[in-house]
Amino acid sequence: MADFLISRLLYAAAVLLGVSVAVFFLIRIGGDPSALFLPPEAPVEEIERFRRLMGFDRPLAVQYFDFLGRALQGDFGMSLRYDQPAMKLVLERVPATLQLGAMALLMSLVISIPLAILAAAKHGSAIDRASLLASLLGQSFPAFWLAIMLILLFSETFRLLPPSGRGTWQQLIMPAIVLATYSTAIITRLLRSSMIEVLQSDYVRTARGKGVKESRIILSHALRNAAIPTLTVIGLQVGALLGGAVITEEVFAYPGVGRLAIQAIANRDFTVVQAFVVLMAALIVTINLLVDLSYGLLDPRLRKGK
Amino acid sequence: MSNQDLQTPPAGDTTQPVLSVRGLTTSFLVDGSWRPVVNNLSFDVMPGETLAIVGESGSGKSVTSLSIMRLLQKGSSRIEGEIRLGGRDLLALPDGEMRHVRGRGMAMVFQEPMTSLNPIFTIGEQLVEALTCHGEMGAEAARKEALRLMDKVRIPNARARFDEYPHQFSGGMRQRVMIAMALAAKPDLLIADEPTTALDVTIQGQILDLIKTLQAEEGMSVLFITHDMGVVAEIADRVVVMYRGEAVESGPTQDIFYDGKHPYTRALLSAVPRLGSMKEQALPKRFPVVDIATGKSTEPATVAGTVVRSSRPVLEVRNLVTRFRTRGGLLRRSEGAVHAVENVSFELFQGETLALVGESGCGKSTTGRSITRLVEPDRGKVMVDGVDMRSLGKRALRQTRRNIQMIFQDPFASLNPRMTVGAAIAEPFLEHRLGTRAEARDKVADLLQRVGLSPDVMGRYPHEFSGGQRQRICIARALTLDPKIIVADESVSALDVSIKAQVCNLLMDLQESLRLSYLFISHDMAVVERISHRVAVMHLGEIVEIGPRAAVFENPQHPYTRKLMAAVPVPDPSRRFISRSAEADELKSPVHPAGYEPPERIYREVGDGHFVQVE
Amino acid sequence: MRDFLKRYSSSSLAMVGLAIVLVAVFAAAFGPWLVPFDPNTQDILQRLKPPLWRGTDGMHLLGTDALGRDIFSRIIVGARVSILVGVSAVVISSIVGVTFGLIAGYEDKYAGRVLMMLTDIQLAIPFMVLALAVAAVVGPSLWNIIAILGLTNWVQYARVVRAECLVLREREFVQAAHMMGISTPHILTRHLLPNVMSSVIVISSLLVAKMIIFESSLSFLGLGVPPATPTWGTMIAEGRNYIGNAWWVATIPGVAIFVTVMGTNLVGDRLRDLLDPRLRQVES
Amino acid sequence: MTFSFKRSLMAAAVGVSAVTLIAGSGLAQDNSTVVVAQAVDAYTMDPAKHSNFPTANILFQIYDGLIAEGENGELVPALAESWSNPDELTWRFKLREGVTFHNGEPFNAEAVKLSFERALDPEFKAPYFSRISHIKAVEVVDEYTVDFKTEEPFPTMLLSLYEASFPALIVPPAYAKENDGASIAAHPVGTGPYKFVEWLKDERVVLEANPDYWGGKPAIDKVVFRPIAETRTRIAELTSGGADIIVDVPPEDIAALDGGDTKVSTIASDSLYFLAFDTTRDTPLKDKRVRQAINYAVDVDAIQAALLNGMGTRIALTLPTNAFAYDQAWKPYPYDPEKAKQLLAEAGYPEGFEIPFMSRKGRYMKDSEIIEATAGFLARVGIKANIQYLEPGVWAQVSERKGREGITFPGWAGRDPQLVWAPLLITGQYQSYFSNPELDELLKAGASIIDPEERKANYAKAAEIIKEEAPHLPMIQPPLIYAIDAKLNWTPRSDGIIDLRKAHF
Repeated sequence: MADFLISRLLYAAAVLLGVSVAVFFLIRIGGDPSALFLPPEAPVEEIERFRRLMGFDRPLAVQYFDFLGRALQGDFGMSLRYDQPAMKLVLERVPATLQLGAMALLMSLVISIPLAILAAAKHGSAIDRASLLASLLGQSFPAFWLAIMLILLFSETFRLLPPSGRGTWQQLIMPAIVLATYSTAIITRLLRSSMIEVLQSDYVRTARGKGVKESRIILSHALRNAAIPTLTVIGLQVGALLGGAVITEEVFAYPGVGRLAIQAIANRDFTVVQAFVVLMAALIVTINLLVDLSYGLLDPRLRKGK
Repeated sequence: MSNQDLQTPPAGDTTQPVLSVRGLTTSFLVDGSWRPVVNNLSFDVMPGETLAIVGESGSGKSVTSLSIMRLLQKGSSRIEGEIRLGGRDLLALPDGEMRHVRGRGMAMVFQEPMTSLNPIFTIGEQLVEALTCHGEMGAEAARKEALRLMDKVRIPNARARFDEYPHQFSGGMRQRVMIAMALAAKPDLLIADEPTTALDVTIQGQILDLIKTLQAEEGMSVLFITHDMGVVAEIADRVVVMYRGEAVESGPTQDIFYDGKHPYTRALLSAVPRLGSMKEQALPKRFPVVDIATGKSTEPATVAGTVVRSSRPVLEVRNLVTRFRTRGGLLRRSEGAVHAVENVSFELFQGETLALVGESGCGKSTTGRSITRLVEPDRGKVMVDGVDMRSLGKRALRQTRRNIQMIFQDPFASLNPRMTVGAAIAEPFLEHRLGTRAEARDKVADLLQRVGLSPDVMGRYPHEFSGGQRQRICIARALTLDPKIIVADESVSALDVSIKAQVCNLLMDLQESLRLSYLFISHDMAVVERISHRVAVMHLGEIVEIGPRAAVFENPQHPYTRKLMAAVPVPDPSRRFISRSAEADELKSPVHPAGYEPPERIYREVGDGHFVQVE
Repeated sequence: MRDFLKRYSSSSLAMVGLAIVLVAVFAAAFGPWLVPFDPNTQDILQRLKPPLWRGTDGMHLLGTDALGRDIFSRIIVGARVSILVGVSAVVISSIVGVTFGLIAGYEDKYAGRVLMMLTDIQLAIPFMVLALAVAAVVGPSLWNIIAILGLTNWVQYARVVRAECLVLREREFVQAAHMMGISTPHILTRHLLPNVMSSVIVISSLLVAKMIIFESSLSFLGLGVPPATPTWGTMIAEGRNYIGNAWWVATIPGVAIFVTVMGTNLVGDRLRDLLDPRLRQVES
Repeated sequence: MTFSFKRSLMAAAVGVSAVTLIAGSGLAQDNSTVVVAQAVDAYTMDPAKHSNFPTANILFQIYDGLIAEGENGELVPALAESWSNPDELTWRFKLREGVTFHNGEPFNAEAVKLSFERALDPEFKAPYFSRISHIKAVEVVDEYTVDFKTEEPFPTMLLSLYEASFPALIVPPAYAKENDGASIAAHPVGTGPYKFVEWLKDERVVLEANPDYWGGKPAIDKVVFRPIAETRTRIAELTSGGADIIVDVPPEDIAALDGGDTKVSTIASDSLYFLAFDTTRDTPLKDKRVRQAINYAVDVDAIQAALLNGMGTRIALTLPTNAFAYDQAWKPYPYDPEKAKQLLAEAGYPEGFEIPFMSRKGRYMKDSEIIEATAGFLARVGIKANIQYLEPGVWAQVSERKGREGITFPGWAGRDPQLVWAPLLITGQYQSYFSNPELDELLKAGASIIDPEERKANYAKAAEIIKEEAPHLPMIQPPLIYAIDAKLNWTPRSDGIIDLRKAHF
């Protein structure tokens, strides 16, 4: 078990290193932010001076290893825009995004799991078809459009929900709905089809042959088995949720990392983009690792070290 | 044949049947229309009786069992007719009551022990569930009863294995669990749907004996579904023969075997290889072929002497070793190795068939793959027509492999579904630049004819052919490069008996005309007896006995060989009361810790070219 | 083929999807010759007019936008860009992903492991952020957007194709090909590729839908296709500020995206059910 | 729900208002709090460390400059009570006495000197260095008198100190040095009407009234700045009671927002919408007639009427109408497409030509619509303008290598020709894509004439050349449109700075 964990962690570290290389060079292809940071009338000499002061005039490889050396010690550099440590800025925003993501994931699961179970149990029925159609609808909305429509409806027209910001549970509802729509659709569909497949499996036939109650077959025999492929997708959805948060946070002016990232990209605030991407990558890699580990809990065949 | 004949119980027996099926018709919804797969089937199962339904794939025998259990998918299936269990009309029962009939009234053992147990629950939990799900037993009592059942089906060390998961059990052990589960609620009727098909022959024997023993102990009736006439002969009191969804014949087992009336029954029986039928016969012999329409049968012909022992062998294997390292942990250290092939040596002459026999996991397939270098062996020497296979580089290997070709087990997986059969057969010809496209066409046409197919099928795709036809196509493809040796890896095992006989005959025809050498890998002893000149028995990666076919079959020396021979079910109802031990002995494992070297083996020559490993 | 069509058409929802897709493809192909107005001709005196507005120059079926351009014409012509972006990006993704997947699935020693690590790296970077960063750097031209979308969405192909190859490679027809001395490139292209194509088609049909949404999202964030080529995404982005007083400007292109994406999804779903039901397992 | 509302009363207020919203009671507003919603969050709390207007809006409530803008746009004393020019190279300021910073540090000449020396230090990397770079030295004359020294006469010193308010805001010198400047960047301390409470990045900046403000305690107790990028969301926030002042309202929404619980407040801004033509490369734009033709071809009045609801101020030349030397008698080119076609034909382009049209998008209100409408007008005279929207970073890089091609929509602001024409038109200037030696001389002279009348005359001559040469298509001084809580009393300023000193309910 420990061996397995260590090798997975080493791999994760390698992936993170790859991510850091990718993001570092990618955002620098377009040049540095000196001209953007200074006001429009700043003369060229001024920009050059600033560039030298920031060290942007050095070869990229040198800058990368400088970055890597510092990053390994936890120093991701100073944000150009905020003049504060980049990682600190990102970490400050993480709780907000996690809260939003968790709320969205919770919504997804609360809706999709019972819906999928019902649809699979009544495969071919009206409920089943309705669930398919609903998840299809959920997959077909552009998130930002849904967000605008919700604001128009619930904030402007009915004045039921505050359209932006963070702090109260009401402010969490609309962004979470927008964020949850796609994952709910995906998870419902996937769990439904896995359930249907499992319900046709030999061991479910065995259980029926024993005379086990249908409800027990669905909730006990089928659900846990169907959860295994679904879990992978839920793991991937976490990444998608974090990605989707970028747009959602922007529309609802929600102070999370996604919004920080968008602005950092627009402002060429390298250090913040780097800190953000590396942190997100670490989060995604960790979640996938946890998903891998949890397979063992669900599926005894995958338990290691026995 | 009228239904009346089928329903009549044995004369003088006035007891009520346990199961009575009348006019059963089961249809499936296919692309919007109902297509019947079982048609107007009627039969009875009497108390304490074993009724076998026998038929080849697609005959509707499994659908029959699932119809009786009402386990078919609702919505896409339709069951008509009457099914009475102990007098109750099952088709009229509401779902809730039917649930209680399943398990208590009748129980079922399925074909696939590997997938029929829920992988995420322990064996104990699944047994306990079978005991408690009808609400008659508490958890503690159920646990005790489950352990008793595990003992009853002879699962060794039941208490310790109670909390293990299915994947920690072998196939045979899982099937014992399935049987224990079926026995849980003491059903009147046990339906066993091909319960031994997926198992090795020695395990099959154990399971059959277990079912017989338990039937005697519990006094239940058994509805046994199988395609194997050998198994039928061993277990059934009466037989129903099914063909394309209909019962074509039924009657007591003896009558069916010795006095089968329907041509299909006779075709089925004539195609069944009978172990021991080749006594005093030195050369391979073709199978008799029965025409199902007319019932006429052709006399089998012996294969002419093809073996050329004068020149050097076309294939020489010396001390071949193939191990699969199991890796784990940090830096993927080697933790141990599966000793799949251990110190295997033999030779194969032109025109000769050498059979490699043994049970699953014994290393016979890996031996075939190591010789062709589909798997890289660790040690040893493989000489193909004087060329050392193991010394070859990639390019030279491609050339040398023209001499040695393979035919695989699964005819459905052996052909690229996206390639016409013509293209598949021509591909090696063109790839090796042996001629123009026109020449390739001619070659393909010629080969198709040789394997008994029309050259017109060239443009068709594999899914348009039956399993037997596909295997013929595979044989044609293997012949494209004019090989000297063909490694036939379980090439006929997946085929229905009647088809199996034809393909075997084809192989023998080709050997006669093309002087081919076969390395015939099979677990099917009866086929091996017919087709081979020499036989090598493998066990745990090693050859334990090798010699001329007649010598090995008629005078087996190694204990393992004897056990193997004894386990083969023979289609001879007169032998059915010979019982083997129902005790379980599981196969030993060929997995050893890293660094393990097996002891030196010594072989003793017990007859002319007949060698036995000294224990 | 006929049999396939028959099975396809047995689902009425799938037929609705097909009809939607055909209409969209038709609009994309012949749009410029169908529209009542030039999609870029402005008349700022007739701006923000509601649907069915009878203007000086004729009927504006779906109204006009902030610059007085005919929305119906722009929607029709926008279909061309949306579908071009969706299809081209999918073609790029599939080529990259299938190549990676084939190689990684066939040769899982070194090249395969490196490629799989690349997919993990790609997966670990939130897509939107990656796309934004690249779009910000290379500038938002039509082909840049296509390239960005194409090069950031290949992972699913690589994973599925690899998984299938790992299985196929052990299948007997591939082993037989080895035995017959078929070269590796031929095994990859003749034996493995055709057998993963049904998965590729299924993923592609579902990914086209996603790409249309992605394109509109990039447009929304101001990094979409430049003007003069109307896209549904930019139409929403430009119209969103008028939604309070001219709802149609942003709502209609939103509905267009929604309907098209749903149609594509319906078709993709049906294809998956028919061609490759196992693929449910790998959806992400 | 594990998160808490604690710490800030504001959060509670928002929560309460949200709850009451659910109850359907409509607007429920705490009368002592003003919430301002603008597009972006503050960059920093250090006034000299940014070049960003929304940040300035926040810091302007905390800090004072020496000079401020009066109600009618005139320059009035703030921390400086009066000023004079002892010589051409010296500006002398008499400072207000008895003012202290929020942390108790005294405001005096030393504070002024050190504030400027801090921002002028190259190592400090002040983004707006260029605005104050003319100041060569700040000298303490006595406790409440300072001298600003320049190397050349510097007539726009007052504008520079006021308008460039960012690095010219006065910081407490001792505190500004704390933690190498990190303290002031996180927790600002000034002399202004509001004291800093907290800054939750991308969420809100909270300020509270400074009871000891030298100009008197402000009427509003608490000010909150919230960053909301989406225009729609800002409007929704105002209408649902979550904000009291929102910026950048689209003209189309004025009708809906002006009335009931909300009202609209607009003013013509100092900024300028105009097209600039690249005459440095060999394109048709090198020809004066082509540039004039473009001036004739675009119906700016129609654009203003349609896209800006007629708001804003039409400009005749690229200079705000309230700028120094702007002459109301100046007239723009009239809309005359026939004349434009004729000029194009004369210049040798009877069939028109293709030309790039570069801009950013979303940088200014309605910029993309105006650009596309303009391209529409150009298309009518045969000029095919290929619009390219550049992402801000790319725009900056393109600008840095003087790479703006064809027609551009750069946007500019400044209330003096020296601040507008000099950088945009003098040959070789970073922002200039035009060259005319005669104009160069006039503009350079204007930079150092102290006498206002003489300066005006000088710029009048320059204006003639600019009109004739048409290096730009001057368009509009766009309006600043705010929507506010109907009960709030607050007036916007033309420079776009939000000043809450006099706001009250």
